[in-house]
Amino acid sequence: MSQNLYDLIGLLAGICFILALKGLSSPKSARRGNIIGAIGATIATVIVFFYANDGKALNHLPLILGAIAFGVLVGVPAARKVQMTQMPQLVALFNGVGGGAAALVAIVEYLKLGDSATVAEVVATVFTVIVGCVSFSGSIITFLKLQELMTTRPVIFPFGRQLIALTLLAVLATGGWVISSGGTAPLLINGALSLLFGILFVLPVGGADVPIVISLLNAFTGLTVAASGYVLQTTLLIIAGTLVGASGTILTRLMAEAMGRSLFGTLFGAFTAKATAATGAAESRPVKSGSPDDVAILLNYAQRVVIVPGFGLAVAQAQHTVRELADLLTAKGVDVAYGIHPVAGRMPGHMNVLLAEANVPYEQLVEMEEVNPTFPQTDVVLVVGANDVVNPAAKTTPGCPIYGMPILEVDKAGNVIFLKRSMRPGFAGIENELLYEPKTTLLFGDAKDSLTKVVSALKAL
Amino acid sequence: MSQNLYDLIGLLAGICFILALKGLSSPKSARRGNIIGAIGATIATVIVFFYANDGKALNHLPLILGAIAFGVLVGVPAARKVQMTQMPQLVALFNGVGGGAAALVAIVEYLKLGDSATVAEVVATVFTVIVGCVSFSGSIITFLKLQELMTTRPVIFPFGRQLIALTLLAVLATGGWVISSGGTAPLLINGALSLLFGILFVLPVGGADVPIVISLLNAFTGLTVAASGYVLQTTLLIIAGTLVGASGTILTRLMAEAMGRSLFGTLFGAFTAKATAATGAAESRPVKSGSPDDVAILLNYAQRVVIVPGFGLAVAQAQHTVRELADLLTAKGVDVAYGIHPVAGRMPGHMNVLLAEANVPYEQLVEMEEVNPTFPQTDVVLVVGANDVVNPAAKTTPGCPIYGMPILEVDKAGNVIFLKRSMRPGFAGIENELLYEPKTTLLFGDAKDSLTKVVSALKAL
Amino acid sequence: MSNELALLSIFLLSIFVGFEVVSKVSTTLHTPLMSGANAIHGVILVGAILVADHSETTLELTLAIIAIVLATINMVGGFVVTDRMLQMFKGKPRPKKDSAGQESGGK
Amino acid sequence: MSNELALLSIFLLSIFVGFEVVSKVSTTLHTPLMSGANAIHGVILVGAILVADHSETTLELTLAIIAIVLATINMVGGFVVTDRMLQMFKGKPRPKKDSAGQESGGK
Ligand SMILES: NC(=O)c1ccc[n+]([C@@H]2O[C@H](COP(=O)([O-])OP(=O)(O)OC[C@H]3O[C@@H](n4cnc5c(N)ncnc54)[C@H](OP(=O)(O)O)[C@@H]3O)[C@@H](O)[C@H]2O)c1
Ligand SMILES: NC(=O)c1ccc[n+]([C@@H]2O[C@H](COP(=O)([O-])OP(=O)(O)OC[C@H]3O[C@@H](n4cnc5c(N)ncnc54)[C@H](OP(=O)(O)O)[C@@H]3O)[C@@H](O)[C@H]2O)c1
Repeated sequence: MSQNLYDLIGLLAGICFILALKGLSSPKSARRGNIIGAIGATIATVIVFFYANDGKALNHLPLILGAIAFGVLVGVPAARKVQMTQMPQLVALFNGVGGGAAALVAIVEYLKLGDSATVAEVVATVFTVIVGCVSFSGSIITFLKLQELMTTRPVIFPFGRQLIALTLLAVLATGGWVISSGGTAPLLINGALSLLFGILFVLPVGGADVPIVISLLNAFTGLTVAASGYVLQTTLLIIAGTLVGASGTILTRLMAEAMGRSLFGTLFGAFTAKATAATGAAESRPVKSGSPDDVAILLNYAQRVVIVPGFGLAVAQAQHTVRELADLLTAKGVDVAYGIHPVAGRMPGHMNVLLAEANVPYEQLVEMEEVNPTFPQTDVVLVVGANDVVNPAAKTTPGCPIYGMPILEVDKAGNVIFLKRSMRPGFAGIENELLYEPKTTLLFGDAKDSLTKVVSALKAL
Repeated sequence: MSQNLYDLIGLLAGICFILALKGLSSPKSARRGNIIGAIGATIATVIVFFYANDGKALNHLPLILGAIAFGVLVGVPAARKVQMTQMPQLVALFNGVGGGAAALVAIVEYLKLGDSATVAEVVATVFTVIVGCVSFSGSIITFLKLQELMTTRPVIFPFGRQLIALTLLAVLATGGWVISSGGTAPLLINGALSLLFGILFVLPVGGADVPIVISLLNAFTGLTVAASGYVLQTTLLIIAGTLVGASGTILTRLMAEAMGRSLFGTLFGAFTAKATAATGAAESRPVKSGSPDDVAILLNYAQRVVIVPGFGLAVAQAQHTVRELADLLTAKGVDVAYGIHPVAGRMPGHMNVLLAEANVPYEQLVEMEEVNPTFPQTDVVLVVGANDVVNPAAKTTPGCPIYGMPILEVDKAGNVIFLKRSMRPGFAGIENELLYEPKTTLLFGDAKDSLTKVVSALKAL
Repeated sequence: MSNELALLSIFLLSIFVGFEVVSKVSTTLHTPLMSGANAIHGVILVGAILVADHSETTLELTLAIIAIVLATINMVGGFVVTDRMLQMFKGKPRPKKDSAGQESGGK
Repeated sequence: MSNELALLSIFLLSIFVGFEVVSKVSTTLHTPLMSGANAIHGVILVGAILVADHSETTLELTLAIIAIVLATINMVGGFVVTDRMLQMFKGKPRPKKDSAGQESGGK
């Protein structure tokens, strides 16, 4: 296949990617967008077989095909079987391996080019290795955090900032070393240091900020792909990588805004903010806990009820039960709405997805900005497995990990009912003062069980 | 200057243009955007002097500089002195000369290349000549229409559609002739036919649709510039031209939507729609005309007044007087708002610009969608020099030139006062039934005079 | 990458940029935007200067010089008239809510 | 136009396209968009195949093959997981007003 034809088809694939991103930014066309992206990627992959070795069969063809088959066998079932609640960490993992792949490609190309590499190519290689490695190790850490294989709290270590700065310096220095004098060993050292930096850089990020970091690393990986595209003189990789880099950057900013965080604060906040919150053995303070019957009575005599779902709803898979309850209340003449916080759950839009699964009518899902003004007129708020997104500490406690995040102001409603299993805090690991308020009733237990009981109690009234 | 450096600076200028368009799409940054665009254009123009003749002074340098100076001397005063009301036709004119320039550049380059031109270059040349000429002659006609040097109504001639189709066919045929056998004469014939086609194509467009056509021709001219960029191997022209072509296409669609027109209907509507409206010597029917005192009394005892400005406000330059009236009414405790139709006047945003000039507070300017639901609660609507934008025919008379355009539904208000000079129709040339309604009062005279009289009468009350 | 392909890529990408940048402009800005875009295609002046420099016959030169005049009028006049329109919009107080909406609308 | 410059132009234009396309996405779609973008950078697979083909030493080949595996997981897994997420959004009735807003928000 001629270089020209190859480039032309590559351009076509690039346009598929643009259309994919365009599609993905509108709910109606999102799925089609994703499919267009997949088509683009397939085209790009298939044609490289006809182009790479001047039209002859590729060297190491069986190995290459085997590796692809293996990748498919690992990737597809993982993507198919993962639970909704675990998708964010899977995305993190996929992003990490992409970064790793980019770094490896750069290293191999560097080995092959040897001394014939131009300065620009070496610079691009070093960039790819550094950023790819950071993305790889950083994503692994975010994966571990989200999978709760390690603590979701910010990991703060003594002289943390200094250590991170020092590592970064070392990364840059070894990078400069590769550029000035070349050689494989320096590049590998550079890569190793970058891996270390990725770990150190993500460790102090608080759990709630992890999605932002995934998005940032995602954008980074995009840039490494663009840089690889330059070294390999493949326009498609430049277009695709740059698209992801640019859109990822914007997306990261948008996500940070939705969570009320500054990007800088997200990344470096842990060391600067004093950890004033989340301390004190407040767990021994008294709380008011109620029975399913108490809750049913409260709900039955309410004029207006707002249901606030959170991560616990997903864990308990209680979306169908909550809908049953809502329908029952509506039938009884109660005005019911769902108050949806943009970052409730473990991924943006998590609650929408979950409730859509239970066929909750879309009109009942009210976004934060719209539902907040209605809380003073709301009699009962039913908080189903949410915690951080209703935690007033976000407004009252400067320095706590969620400070500044806009929340659902359920404390303005007449009564608040929490369905949760224990007094344990939510994702951000901080105490929720609202649980101790006199207007709050706690119904302990798995959300699905509790809801089922409430439904029966309501029917019996 | 090396080709590389030239291309690099050209790329920079291209980015200036992107930023210019980005800026222009947001009110806050619009002016800065325009300035960035001007900077980009200046950079592009200056560097070509260092690049064109391999760094030596350009051939015919004095002539070139003289021509530029002459262009500046013509263009700047025209742009400076033109009245607000005449800007649209000036933009049309500027667009036309741009199209003409692109066609001329293509012709000259074709003469120079002679037989050495590749097929692609000839195709691009023919495209530029055709579209540039259409844009030139079409813009001249729109200019004449807007300047009212000719009728603003659709000009319909017998066998119009057939004639237009035939001309288009001839244009394409001569274009094909140039491509297949070359030669200067065919190209010139092709250009002449294109000029004719431009005229025929714009003549049947009704006055109200003229801005849409200007926008379309503007996009066309952009594409010719991109094609010239290909022939001249100048990336900057490709980027700039394509940007204008693409954004102009979208803008045309948006404008058509704002006026409630389909693009196709705009262009070919005149021949298909039966001219059912705008007929009948209805002018002899009785109307209720009032004195300034009558109007003052009506206004004085109103709870809520909506002022609907239109093109007549601009003609009368009555923006300051209307503000005076509004302030007076507000001081008397009347609730006053301005109802702004998106296409009132002769350019989108015309009324905003005009009233902003008179320092009318921005909050008082209410857009169509927001003001329409309030008319049933409005006691008096004061229509100052508007006509088409309040004409119920847009809803009731299929086939009339403005049918389907969303209007300000002033007929739902308690009283409607029209300030106009005569019973003549507005821009679209169609009768306004509302003038004959019992709830309507007409105050004849120049809007500024009438308003001044109403203000004095009000003060005297 | 061949020259033709590079130009094609640039062309296609520019289409997307042009589409996306303008796709959410508010009605109020339609006219200035049209006028500003109109001024931008005045850079055909660059092309006119290039062909004027190359011109060999009087015919070529005459046409090229006319093109320069026309393109200059387009470009300079376009930017000036756009600026005049936009001057009117500048510095007027806008209500918070509305300006926020327009801000996000223009990004 | 030199090759480097063409690539630079493509790079810069792609930045604008990427910025603009995504700049107004609704919160609901943040996760699928991130995941979709993530899948797209899986095309590094193309690069991995190219270097695998060129590989001469065992070290090179090993690394390249690992890269292929990782890139494939990234790409294929990414598209599948995105599709799964988006399935949830599909076919749900939406109120007129809201869907119109999201429509224009995503253009
Ligand atoms: N949406 C995103 O993009 C995203 C991504 C990552 C992180 N985050 C962060 O995640 C948090 C989301 O807030 P959130 O309020 O939704 O969740 P949360 O703060 O993590 O609280 C979840 C609550 O659900 C309860 N719960 C867990 N399993 C349950 C079950 N089976 N039955 C009943 N209750 C159960 C937990 O209490 P018990 O253990 O006592 O039952 C916990 O209080 C925020 O901090 C956000 O920043 C969001
Ligand atoms: N905004 C745009 O982008 C744009 C561009 C081009 C065309 N258009 C079209 O222009 C029209 C705009 O509607 P419109 O209602 O604003 O204007 P219009 O329909 O043209 O009506 C203007 C009215 O003002 C009156 N008038 C003129 N000079 C006056 C003066 N000195 N004092 C008092 N009255 C005066 C005229 O009546 P007398 O002559 O009896 O006084 C006429 O009835 C629409 O058809 C629109 O589609 C709009």
